[in-house]
Amino acid sequence: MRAMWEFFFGVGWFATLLSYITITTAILISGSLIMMLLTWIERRGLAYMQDRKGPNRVGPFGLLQPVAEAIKTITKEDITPTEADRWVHFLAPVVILASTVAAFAVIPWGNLIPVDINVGVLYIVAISAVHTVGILMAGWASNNKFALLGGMRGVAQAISYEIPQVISLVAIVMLVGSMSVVDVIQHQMDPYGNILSWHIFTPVGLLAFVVFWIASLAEGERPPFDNPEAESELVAGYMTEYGGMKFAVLFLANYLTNFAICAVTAGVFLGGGNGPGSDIPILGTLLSVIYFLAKSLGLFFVMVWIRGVVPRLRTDELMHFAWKFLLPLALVNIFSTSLWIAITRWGAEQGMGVAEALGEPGSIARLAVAWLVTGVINVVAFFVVARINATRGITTYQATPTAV
Amino acid sequence: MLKTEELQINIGPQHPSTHGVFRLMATVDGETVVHLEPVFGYLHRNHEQLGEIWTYLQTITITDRLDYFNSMINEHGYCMTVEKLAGIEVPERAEYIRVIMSELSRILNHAAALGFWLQDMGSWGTTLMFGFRQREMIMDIFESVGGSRMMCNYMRFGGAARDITPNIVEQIQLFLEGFPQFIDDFERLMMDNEILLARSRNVGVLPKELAASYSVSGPVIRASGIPYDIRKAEPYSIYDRFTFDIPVGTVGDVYDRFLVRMEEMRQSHRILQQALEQLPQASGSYINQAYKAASKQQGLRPPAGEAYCRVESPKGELGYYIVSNGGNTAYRYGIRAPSLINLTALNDMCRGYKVADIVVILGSIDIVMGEVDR
Amino acid sequence: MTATPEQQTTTQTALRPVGGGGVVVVERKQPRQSYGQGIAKGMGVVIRHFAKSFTTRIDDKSDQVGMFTVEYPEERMELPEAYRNMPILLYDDKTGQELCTSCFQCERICPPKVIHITQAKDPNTGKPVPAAEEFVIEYDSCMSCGLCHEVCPFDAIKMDHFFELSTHDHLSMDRNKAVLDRPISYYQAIAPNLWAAVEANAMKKLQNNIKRRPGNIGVAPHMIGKAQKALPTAGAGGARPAAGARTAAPVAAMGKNMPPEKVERLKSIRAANAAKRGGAVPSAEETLLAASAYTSATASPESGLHTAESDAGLAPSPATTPAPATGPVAAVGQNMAEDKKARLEAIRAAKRAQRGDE
Amino acid sequence: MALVGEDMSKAPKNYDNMSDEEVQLELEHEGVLLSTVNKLYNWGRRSSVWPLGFGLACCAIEMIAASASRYDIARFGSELFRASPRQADCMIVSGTVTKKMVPQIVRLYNQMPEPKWVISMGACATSGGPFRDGYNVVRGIDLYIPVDVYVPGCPPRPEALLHSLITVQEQIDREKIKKVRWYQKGPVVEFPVPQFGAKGLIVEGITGVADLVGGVPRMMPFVSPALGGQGERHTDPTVLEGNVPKGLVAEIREGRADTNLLEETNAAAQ
Repeated sequence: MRAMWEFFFGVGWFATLLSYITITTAILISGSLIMMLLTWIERRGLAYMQDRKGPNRVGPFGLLQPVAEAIKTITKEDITPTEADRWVHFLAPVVILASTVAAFAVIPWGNLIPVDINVGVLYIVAISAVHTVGILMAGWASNNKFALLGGMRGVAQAISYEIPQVISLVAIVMLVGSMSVVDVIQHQMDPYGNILSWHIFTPVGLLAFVVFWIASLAEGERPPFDNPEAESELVAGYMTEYGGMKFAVLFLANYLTNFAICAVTAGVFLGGGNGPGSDIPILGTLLSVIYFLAKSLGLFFVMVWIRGVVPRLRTDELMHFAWKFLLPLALVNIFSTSLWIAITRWGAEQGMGVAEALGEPGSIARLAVAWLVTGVINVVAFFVVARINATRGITTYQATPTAV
Repeated sequence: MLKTEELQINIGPQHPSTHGVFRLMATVDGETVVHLEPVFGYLHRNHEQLGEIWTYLQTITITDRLDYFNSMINEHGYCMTVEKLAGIEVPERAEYIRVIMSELSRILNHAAALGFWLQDMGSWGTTLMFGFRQREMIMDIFESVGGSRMMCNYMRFGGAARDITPNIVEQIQLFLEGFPQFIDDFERLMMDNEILLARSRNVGVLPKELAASYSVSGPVIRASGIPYDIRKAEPYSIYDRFTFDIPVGTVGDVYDRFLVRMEEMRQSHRILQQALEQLPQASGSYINQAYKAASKQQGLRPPAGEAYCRVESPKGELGYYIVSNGGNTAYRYGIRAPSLINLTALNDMCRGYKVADIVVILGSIDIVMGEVDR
Repeated sequence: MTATPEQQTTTQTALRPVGGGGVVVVERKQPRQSYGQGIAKGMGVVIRHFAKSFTTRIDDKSDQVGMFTVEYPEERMELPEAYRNMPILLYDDKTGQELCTSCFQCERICPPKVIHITQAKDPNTGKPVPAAEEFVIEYDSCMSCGLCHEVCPFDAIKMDHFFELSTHDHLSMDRNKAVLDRPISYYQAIAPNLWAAVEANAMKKLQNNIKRRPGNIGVAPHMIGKAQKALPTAGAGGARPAAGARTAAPVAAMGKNMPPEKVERLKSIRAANAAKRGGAVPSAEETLLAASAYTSATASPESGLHTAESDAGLAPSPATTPAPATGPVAAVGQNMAEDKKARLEAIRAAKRAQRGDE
Repeated sequence: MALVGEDMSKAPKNYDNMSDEEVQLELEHEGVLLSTVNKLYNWGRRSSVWPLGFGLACCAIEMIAASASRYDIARFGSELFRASPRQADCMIVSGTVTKKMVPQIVRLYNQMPEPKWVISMGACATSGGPFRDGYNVVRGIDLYIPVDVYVPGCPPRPEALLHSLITVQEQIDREKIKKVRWYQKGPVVEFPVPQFGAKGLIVEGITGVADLVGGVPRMMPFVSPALGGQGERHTDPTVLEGNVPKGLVAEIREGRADTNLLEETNAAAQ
């Protein structure tokens, strides 16, 4: 008896397991709550952009709308099309949701982070790529042409946009010198609470942010890159044959992905939970969570805002945009990142002892030079790439009309 | 390009962007359209048959349902045809009322059509909502004039069913005041949008010659560069009294159709301002009194003969052909529906483009199935 | 009004030259100028709409920004007088005499042929009487074209403004005379000007017709026995269908299967409802009198005329809830506890406060 | 039927004949907290009725207008017009149903998961409306699928559509989780998809051509689920007496239809 007691409670592994279970539960619960909040923001925000009210009858200000929807979708009949591949059809939403939830393991909630692994940034990108498999499964198993087209589009899009996404993150990793998410956030920490230390406020970080954000929109299937589920073309894309609870799971996964994107962006470029007072011992943790949520939800509002404006890109244009616009910019950004590092950090070791000797004014001067050089490079690169793309980047094909 | 196995996709009859019940059988190679076969008839509701069974007056009510976006213009064309057949004169004020209503319809139609088109392109509702906001305002005017939002049943042989009151004129003026702001907003919202440019420039090109040989009309042919507008080509009603321009495009693609529609709304606004300025005051009658009773009852019996009249509907040339044998119903009643004729060019517009372009091109033609299938 | 140049210079109204205007070539945006500023511009427009939606509410028709939504069940738009939804029949308030003489004009002109009239016959002589024995309109096929009301020489058939006609029962959409009949005062309330224009003529014709109607023929079914014998005069309609009409409604036996405290609660709910809508609290007696079995067939005279912001005293009826289909339902919740009532009160207060905020 | 045609304006509800349950319902509307699973279930469904994005004709435009800024169906949580029937709860049949379109509509209805509702919007969908004399127009979609709520009007105002949505919500309120079709034992009712043949529509279970092109339908409409219908048609011939019957009314009155049709219909339905 005593031995068993020791085995379970006297040893560390059980406590660790317990804590992991607790944390996972907390993440899952907060994840669904966040998803509900996101749908509410999306629907009310979009409505106000269109001069209307949006859902406002269920609960105060319509806040319980998603709850009602959850109840309804869960109690709906579950249909598997007769001709569908039963198991794949069933597993696809599971795969998509699992991969999305897994990404939450390294997402920092302010100063709180579930797991700090030393390849956190890489992990996020890698695990979110898994959901591409789920999309393809959904598209294939539905045995529906629209679903198949949607699935194919989803895969093509996700694979293409992952490349600029990763390369833009490489710039940040170079700056920080670590792949750990915690390190990335720490790197943006300023002792004086100065927000100017965020990555987004450097020329290098700004360009990386732009590329990463656009690529993430495509990863999260947000407009203008919502081709896999393009309603006006493909009915509901890969979700066409999903109804009831399975659809709810897909819907949930979609919004969780969006939140993960916003959270990562907030962490990598906007300083995560950093803000005035976020380093105070206990209160600071609370504050940092609030800052983090504010930043993420703000980013999500930008997503909604974009959705309210733009039409959808065509699939081939989408590819062109990834390969001919985002990728060159991301590559240029790596170049200017290396310049930035060279100008600001090289010391005696690299033969820049002179600069080091100048002390404080010298480092400020070096920072200014780095700002100027990388800023010019990035801005010029942006305009040049944009112009090249505008004049002959995106193809214009001619129809082949036949005489009547 | 790599050749792959061709796939048949069936778009419609229930599909979010087929503008009604309409089926497109698309043969695609990857996402490139190889062939497109439109199938219609899902909304064939015997319009022409009913027009031969019902009396002339009763038929006005179903012309509303022909192209349900612009019932006023449909009525205008039908009434003109019967008036031509029966030799009815229309008083001055009635003509102005008709033109005002027609041009309001045109604005309504274009605002909603552009909204739908951008919705097809993937813009999530915003443009549609802004377009429908204009529609609602015009609906308010129609409702207080004709009594119904969509199916106004307002025009009568020899004029209109009811006079427009100063109150309504005020309402129209108020609308005209605010309308330019909508155009500005819409332009700023969408005109320079890079995605819209990429999606619409050089997509769905219909060359001049092809457009003419398909005998398409309306904004579609004008976008192809042919300034063909019945209001100018064969001025009916009192359109020769107004100063307005016909916008034409240069390339004939989807983008040109968008620009032409935008410009047409401006021109309609111009016509409306002139019409309100010139509107004869209460001295003028809103209906030809001699025919008021006749058009109220079923008693209208035009002499035997035939008549064809056409009007410029927002979709294109809308023609009515009526043969009378002296009875109180038409002996033969036929319609030249612009949507149907414009739709015939769809295959040539779409071939070689992507699946995503089909819906954009279809949206740019601006069809209404009530008119296509009748 | 043909415009010659000379006239143009002389007349006040500025006439444009005949067939002015030409052809304009639309300006195509050139591709190379774009660096994302187009989307940015669009985002500016949208955020302006977003911000304005919080601050302004549309009141001027020429506005293009600002909240545009009319929250339907609570707020209603003002319907124009000319609005037509479904045809109704008119009868005189005092005598209950219907204006319809069954001249078959409407039946003949109705395009989808939804009107079916049977002419009344004198039971003694067998001769037709200028009144309708039965008058059926198939609401489910009616296209609301308004030709019937345009053609009616006696102004007996008019177009209603009441549009909340949703029903579960297809067969109930055949409306007979009993359901179609409305007092003149009702129509006067929804379309005062239109009625004023035809009133004198219609009432004169009605007087002539009444003389030829023996007994109760031509009297609205529920007015039989209650009608005053006096012939109507022009303007007999009077004001709104006020107390007189209300007492005419049948008093159903109330509270058959309801415990008394529940009845009390209902009364309080209804009172609170009325208070919420800003109307005067009707006495319990009155509300019970006004109850009826079949609501979707009835119209509320004020329903379409005022928005919620307008005069509180004339606030519309809720009409969000037509009577549920009555059927045998199990009795549950026989005795609702007092705490529930208290909770209800608290929630209602909170709701009111929130509504006030919004 | 209605007792009087006049002023019932102040009292849209008959509180007197209400059962206790309905009173309870009324109290819930006023905000008494939900107490049972059933209530929660109904609350969830009534608050998020997703319509099928499905337009047929003129009424579809008013349906879109109902979802546009002024009427804003989103306030009821119904702005998610799903293009795929698998995700939709409520089918709004908005416009004229032609004989060529009926098979597709029935198929779409069958593809929708339970629980599902149908709103027949406008005169055409309810009974053929102004076009009911046309050879190609179906006299009411309720001949093929059961309809929960009918909205008369041509087209109904967007407010009227919103009112029908509210009516559907009230119907949901009255439903019981135990009595919902989907949770009952036995197979879910699939409605036979009619075949559009050369002469007209052929419906399983009805001998001969059920809906001849240019003819009168030889069947009765389905009983609305709201009135207790479980997928059966009106069979009682008494509904044809006194009141004016549906579909056959004009014909019988004008002597165009033979009255044998009624017996035939009844025989076929049994």
